[in-house]
Amino acid sequence: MAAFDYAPVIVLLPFLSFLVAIGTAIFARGKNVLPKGGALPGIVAMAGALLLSIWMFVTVEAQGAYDQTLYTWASGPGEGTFTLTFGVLVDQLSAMMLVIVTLVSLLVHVFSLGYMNDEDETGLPRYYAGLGLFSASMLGFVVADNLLMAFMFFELVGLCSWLLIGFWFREPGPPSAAKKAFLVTRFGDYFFLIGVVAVFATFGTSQFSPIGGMEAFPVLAEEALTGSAEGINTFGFDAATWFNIVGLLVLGGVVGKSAQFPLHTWLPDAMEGPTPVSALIHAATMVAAGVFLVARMYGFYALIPTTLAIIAFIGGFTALFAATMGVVKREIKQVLAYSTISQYGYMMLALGGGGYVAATFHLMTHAFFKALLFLGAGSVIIAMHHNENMWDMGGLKERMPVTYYTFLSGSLALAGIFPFAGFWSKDEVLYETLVHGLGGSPLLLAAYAMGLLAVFFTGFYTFRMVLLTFHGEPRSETARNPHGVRWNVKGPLVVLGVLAATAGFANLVPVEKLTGANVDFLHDWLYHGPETLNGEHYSTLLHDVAGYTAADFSVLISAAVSLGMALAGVGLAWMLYNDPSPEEHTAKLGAVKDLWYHNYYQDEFQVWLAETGGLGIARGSDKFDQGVVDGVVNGVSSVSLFSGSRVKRVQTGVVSNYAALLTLGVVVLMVALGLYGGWFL
Amino acid sequence: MVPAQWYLLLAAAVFCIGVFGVLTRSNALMFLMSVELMLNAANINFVAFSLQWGNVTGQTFGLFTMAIAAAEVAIGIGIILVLYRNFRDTDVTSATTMRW
Amino acid sequence: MIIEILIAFTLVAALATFFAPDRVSGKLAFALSLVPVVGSLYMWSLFDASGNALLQGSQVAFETNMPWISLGGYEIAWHVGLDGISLPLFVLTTVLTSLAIVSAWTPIDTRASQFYGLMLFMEASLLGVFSALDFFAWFVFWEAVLVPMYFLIGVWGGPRRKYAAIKFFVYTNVASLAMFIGFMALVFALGDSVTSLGLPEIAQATRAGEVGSYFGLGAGAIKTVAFAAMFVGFGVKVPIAPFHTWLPDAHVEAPTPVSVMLAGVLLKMGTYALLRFNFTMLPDVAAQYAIIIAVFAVVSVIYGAFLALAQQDLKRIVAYSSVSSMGYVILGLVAYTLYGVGGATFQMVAHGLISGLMFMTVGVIYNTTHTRMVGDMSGLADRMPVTVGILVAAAFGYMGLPLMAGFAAEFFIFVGSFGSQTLPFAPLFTALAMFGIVVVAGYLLFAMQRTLFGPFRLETDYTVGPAPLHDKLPIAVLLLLVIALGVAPELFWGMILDAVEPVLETGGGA
Amino acid sequence: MSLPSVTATLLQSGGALPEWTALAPTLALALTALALLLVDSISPETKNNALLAGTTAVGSFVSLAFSGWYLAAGTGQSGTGGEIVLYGEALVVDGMYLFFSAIFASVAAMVAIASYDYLAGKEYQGEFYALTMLAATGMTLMASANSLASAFVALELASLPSYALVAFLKKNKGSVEAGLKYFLIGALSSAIFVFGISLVYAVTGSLLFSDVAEALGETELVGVAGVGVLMIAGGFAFKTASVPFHFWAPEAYEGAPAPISGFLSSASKAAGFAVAFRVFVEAFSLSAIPEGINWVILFQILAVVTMTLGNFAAATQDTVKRMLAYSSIGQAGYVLIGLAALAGGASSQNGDVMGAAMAHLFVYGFMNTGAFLFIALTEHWGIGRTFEDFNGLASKAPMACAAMALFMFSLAGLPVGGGFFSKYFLFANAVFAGFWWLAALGAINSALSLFYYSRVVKAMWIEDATSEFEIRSKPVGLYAGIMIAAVGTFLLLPAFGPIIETAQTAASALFGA
Repeated sequence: MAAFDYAPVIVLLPFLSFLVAIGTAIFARGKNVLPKGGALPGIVAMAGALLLSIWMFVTVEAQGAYDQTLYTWASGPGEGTFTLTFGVLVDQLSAMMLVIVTLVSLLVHVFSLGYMNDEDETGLPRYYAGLGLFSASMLGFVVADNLLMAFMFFELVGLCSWLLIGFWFREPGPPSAAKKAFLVTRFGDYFFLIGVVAVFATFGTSQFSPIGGMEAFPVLAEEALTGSAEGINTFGFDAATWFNIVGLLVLGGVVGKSAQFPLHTWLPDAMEGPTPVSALIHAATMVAAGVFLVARMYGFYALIPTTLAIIAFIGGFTALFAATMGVVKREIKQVLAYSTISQYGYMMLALGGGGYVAATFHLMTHAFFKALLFLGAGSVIIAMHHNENMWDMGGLKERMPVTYYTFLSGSLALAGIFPFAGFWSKDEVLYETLVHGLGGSPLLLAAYAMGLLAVFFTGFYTFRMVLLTFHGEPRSETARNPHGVRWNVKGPLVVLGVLAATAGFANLVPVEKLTGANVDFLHDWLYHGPETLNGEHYSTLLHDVAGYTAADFSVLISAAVSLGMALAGVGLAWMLYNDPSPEEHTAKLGAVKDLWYHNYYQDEFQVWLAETGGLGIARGSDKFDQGVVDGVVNGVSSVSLFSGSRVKRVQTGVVSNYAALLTLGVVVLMVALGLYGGWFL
Repeated sequence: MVPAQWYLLLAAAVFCIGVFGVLTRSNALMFLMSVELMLNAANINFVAFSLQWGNVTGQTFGLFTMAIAAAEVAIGIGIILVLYRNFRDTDVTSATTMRW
Repeated sequence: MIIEILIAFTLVAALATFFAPDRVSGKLAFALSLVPVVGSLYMWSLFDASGNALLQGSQVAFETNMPWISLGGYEIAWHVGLDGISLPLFVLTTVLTSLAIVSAWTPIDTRASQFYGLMLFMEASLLGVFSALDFFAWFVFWEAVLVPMYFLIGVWGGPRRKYAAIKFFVYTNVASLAMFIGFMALVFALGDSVTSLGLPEIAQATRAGEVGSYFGLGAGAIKTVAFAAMFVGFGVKVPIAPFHTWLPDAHVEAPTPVSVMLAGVLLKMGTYALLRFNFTMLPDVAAQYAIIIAVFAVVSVIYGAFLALAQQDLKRIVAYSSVSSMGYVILGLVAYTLYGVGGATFQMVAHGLISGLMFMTVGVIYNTTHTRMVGDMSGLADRMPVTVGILVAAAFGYMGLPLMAGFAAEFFIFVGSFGSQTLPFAPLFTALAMFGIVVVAGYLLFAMQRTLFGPFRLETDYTVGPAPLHDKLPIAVLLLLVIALGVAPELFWGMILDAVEPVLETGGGA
Repeated sequence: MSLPSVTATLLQSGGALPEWTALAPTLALALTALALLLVDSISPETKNNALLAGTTAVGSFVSLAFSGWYLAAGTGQSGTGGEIVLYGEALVVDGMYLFFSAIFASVAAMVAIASYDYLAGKEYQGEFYALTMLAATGMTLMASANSLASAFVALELASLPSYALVAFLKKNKGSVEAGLKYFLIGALSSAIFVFGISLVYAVTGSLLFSDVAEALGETELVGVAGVGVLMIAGGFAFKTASVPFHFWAPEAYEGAPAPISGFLSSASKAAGFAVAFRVFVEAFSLSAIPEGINWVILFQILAVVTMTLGNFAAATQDTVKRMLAYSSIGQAGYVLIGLAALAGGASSQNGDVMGAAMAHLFVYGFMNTGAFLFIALTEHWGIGRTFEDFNGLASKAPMACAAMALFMFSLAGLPVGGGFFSKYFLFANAVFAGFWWLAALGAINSALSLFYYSRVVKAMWIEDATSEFEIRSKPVGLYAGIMIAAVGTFLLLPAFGPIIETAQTAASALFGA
């Protein structure tokens, strides 16, 4: 297993670059010791990681998956205790994810040369340190072979997003956005952590797949449901209910990170960060972590239909919900942000709908075309001198062709137009959901309906964006003669543009249906994972345990329907916005427009919640603490001092009074003791 | 002979008179005399019950008491003198610089 | 013998520093304080897990036991020794004291030699508290800690230092008295089964069910009363809400190094004693009233966190968050599982380091800005990047960021308490307590955003520049320690579990 | 504790020394007093302070040495044939007598040394020292009294010089007023005391403790005996400054010369307890006395009221000296636990709790005297009396202030001095004796006492100087006295074991256990 011995290196390389960068940031501040402000180490590291990842990919293909415990974090002696370990799990899923992450990260590093270095940003070492640490954490999360390790790196990813969103900390906006992002995801992680703890308390292990004596909790759960369970503590619930609870708890983290309703509010704000960061974190990878986690432990979720239905419903709803908001945004990155939320909704929809492969597929394609779109937007933003308002743009098509065509390819993919990547994956997502819905899970149908409707909106806002940005007449001075961009911007765009156009061919399910040619490579790839971690196993679980059955329904029809919806959206956008100087047609929507523009007042609502719920209680308890709790303490002392000042008044200073009191005292004692002892009888 | 409890009552009476004096008289000398009265009330008991029990312990103690009473008066007079020097008065209630 | 040597050396060092000239006293104190550090680390390296010092009194590490006084029918001995529970705290004390002394170089400018002398005196007492295995030997040190603390707050503290000092002084003294009487009643109720006030003997006797009746109080009643008295007595020190109000005042008024010691070590005295006395000697009572205790724990966590959320003074924020963090310890203890109690012990060390780090860093900032009010400053990251960087790291450590000590401790506690057999509704209590991790993130992030980031602004007119090296060094070291402990909890975890396991043998689940 | 029996056989019991030598501690003091009187009568106007103070100190130390030697040798203790009875059973020498003699002697020594400076340049120094010694002699006799007669005489022998000593500063209104009040209350109390004795005699026909106990056993005159016992208790309550006989104490301690205040509040109080312990354990022993006369309840009431009143009043004083005065009332309340926590029958707890009370008195002798000597020092320097006047004093006189802080914290029961052990042993023994509520009340008071004791420390060490002190000299004698007290207080922390063991052995012997 020579190859796999290098698996940890994939994680360590970016970490190394982080150390280098942070080291220079601390010890050589100001002095420009690192060429390109630390970009080169990062690029080198990511390149190496990419190569290694590809090697892993190949090796997995050749030799199958690899799972190895590397480090015992905390050992537990004897029975009833857990051994908490770090391990590397490189199987089909994680190998694919490794390639995606390293590739996108590498391209983002390169792009940053243009976006950050060429713009003479300060604090570049800090920036690249952040990128490096982020890549390391994300990769660590991808290769994690147990839930606890996954959670740890999940949290580190959150930290990095906080660091990078708040990169421009001298302005008021970014720090606040960073705080919001961390807090909202933290709220999700709260449930996630309970879930992790519950998994340990329930199964005594959090391994994804059985390894060296340690059992895997999805397997144990399966046994529990199929009756042959021992030593599993379900806290008095029956197994299925308890597993649903646990699954939903873990889902909390997913909803947070993958920006699903209602914890989606952080993502649009996160656009305050540098655009490459938005591309890397908030499009391609970190937000993918949530979805990836569900895919990772799909063997568990496949056992609990209720949770699956909820996942699907959240996904479908989020897809539509976010898409509608994307329709009316003015800033290009805002549109992309909401499209991101919406697209991850699709992935959740797929997972909930039993489309494990479909979800992974969309995860991959989306990673490419969304990264592409963000980087393209970044290029536009450079050109526009960091003005993001689409209404100041227009006519950039001629002035920056490379950006335009790559961006177009990405947009087509996003809109799901044949034959671009997004078409294939999104179509499969909807198809899987549909067939399982028809197969006897009506709730899925509702989710499907929402997902389908969202396709239309997607098409519309995508091309509204394209048209406003690149077509028509320039609507501002900067748009007339924009700032040029160099190879380090164009290069990544081209690479991703090609991928966005072609990545879909990894899994041509409809084609296979038509021609019978075996061209669903991804499908096969994922079906040959480790025994308990492959798509086949999942589908059997879905069928046997969760009771999902796929109705027989032609993939072509569904494909045609969704394509139709997409085209309709695109067409509408074309009609409305394809003229030299378009006006704001969205204004015609009136109140609806306001509602969408203000994101259904979700932020206001959540802020209100935090203000009154959080700070309100805080202030209240502070008053209570100062007044009552501490008041009692101080009260005791003042009372005793007061009584002291009264007691001492007995000492009048007149000796005759003393004599009197003395005699009185004796008499009282005499009477008391006399009565007590019966002297006077 | 006279039963013992009569002596007890007498002694108690004398003692109470002494106490009364202590509580009512503010002149230092009167205070002292009242205390003497109380001491002698004790002496009555001693002497009487010395007879009662047929041992001399009580009478001896009576002598002790007188001696000590004398010494006490000696000290007392001294103190009352300096009291008079400092407060120009032998009224025990006049000295109240220290209280509470 | 090494324990006595270390304590005696520290006392002598304290005396020497006390009479040293002010100029050199700081450096001198630091140099001298390195000896106990080395000594304790040496002990740590020698230490081979030897079970629980109270329950397997036979082979306690570094033990000495010589008769001293007799109280009534009870022998009082000079009996010290360490086990997996006390050794980590022992090390924590020495390390934190040294670093606190360095952190005092900048802020302490008057009566310096007295200050450092008292610091070392306090260290000696604390070492005694964590190593004593005889009740009175332990109690001497327990009370002795109050004296230096009173002066350290009272002389070098802030504007309301006198009020804070006397409040701390009397409040904790009352607690000790309550605890003392309760414990004595318990000892007497043990009757002839104990002939000494050695904690091991008493612990083993109580666990063997030797507690008899005491002047009309039945065994059950006397155990309950003693437990309650000791719980309150130690709860004040911890502090458990609602006995916590002395803490914010003390913290806010105390100078930085003293806050470090207070939060870092003194609070651990309370939890350590709770573990040694209440939960080791009277596990059945603890189990009987588990729900009530758990309520105390959860209230401390949540209430403390929300109080911190309402504060404007950085030190006050950290002070209240200490209340919150110590609530986790109580939760872990009452869960009475291996991971619960072990995690609680681990949290003592982890929180000791992290809260010390927080206070020190806030202190470094205060040294330059001369204000701790959140509203008075913003954008400090621009002026003192390294310090701010460490503060950020510390804050995330406080929020329980993985691979830092705090996460390990809290995770152990949560895993332990979630599956507790002793505590009814354990999952519910755990989940409630865990909400603390959200609130803690809330107030720390708010505070950081407002003070460290945004455009630079400062109400007080001081020129803010990078902090001197001897300010940064201790916090950097602490940060490294926190990370090291988070990456490799095994440094202490193994010995802690080994010492905790015997405690759980009666009652409680795994 | 007890040395090899070789030494024991050397002494009285073995016949090596005549029996009367057992009283050596008392005799030493008495002879010193006579010597001083002699000096005084030879040269009445002498200002040779060194000679007088020196003689007094030497005499005290000799007495102390005797006590220590005898204690070590086991004179009058079970080890060497039990108590030694002298002069027709009027006096008895046993562990208790020796223990208390040690207290009186050491306090007297410190007071004498301190007075060297305090009296410098004052009139009638000879009388001062002579009276001190006489009072000390009386106190030792109180500790050895074995009959109500000798008890009364000894008590008066201790009291009468005290009256004079309190009023010693003839031109100082405060001193005179203090003397007057002390004297008047004293006279009244002793009258009550004597009347009580007469009643007991009336009932029992004897004054010897043993006979009294015997006779009380089969008496019908419970009422009379009861009143008598109560009145006798009153006499002791006066000596120990317990409520309601405490009224003299605040003024006497505040007005008297500070060394005398220390002397009275430590030694005189201890003497009162010494005789009270003996009388109530031997003459009115719980095993013999009729049911009706339950003096344990009496002392429980006294203890609670005394400690509470003393501490609460002390908490709100403005002048340090008066605070100390009230606090010493509170301390008396703690010691009363030694009598209040007794139970019928020969339970070993009795001896332990009383022994703890005695040990507390021993430690108290050092820390309280030291505190008053510090006051003497400030008076010598002419520093004001209030807490504020002490502000920032530590910056001027660190050593003395450190010693004072030691006294204060030790009095408050913090482990910087023997006061920690003595107080907590007292509480612990009370708990063991079943009187946990007494201990609890004591604890509450103790916490309050920490508040007002630390006020002094706060003033000296924490507050900044409000006024400028002009400290002319560092008086050797006062410093020496304070330092002796400080060292003693501190050493009693590690070396508390011998003290408590001796005390508890002596007390247990009293209970015939």
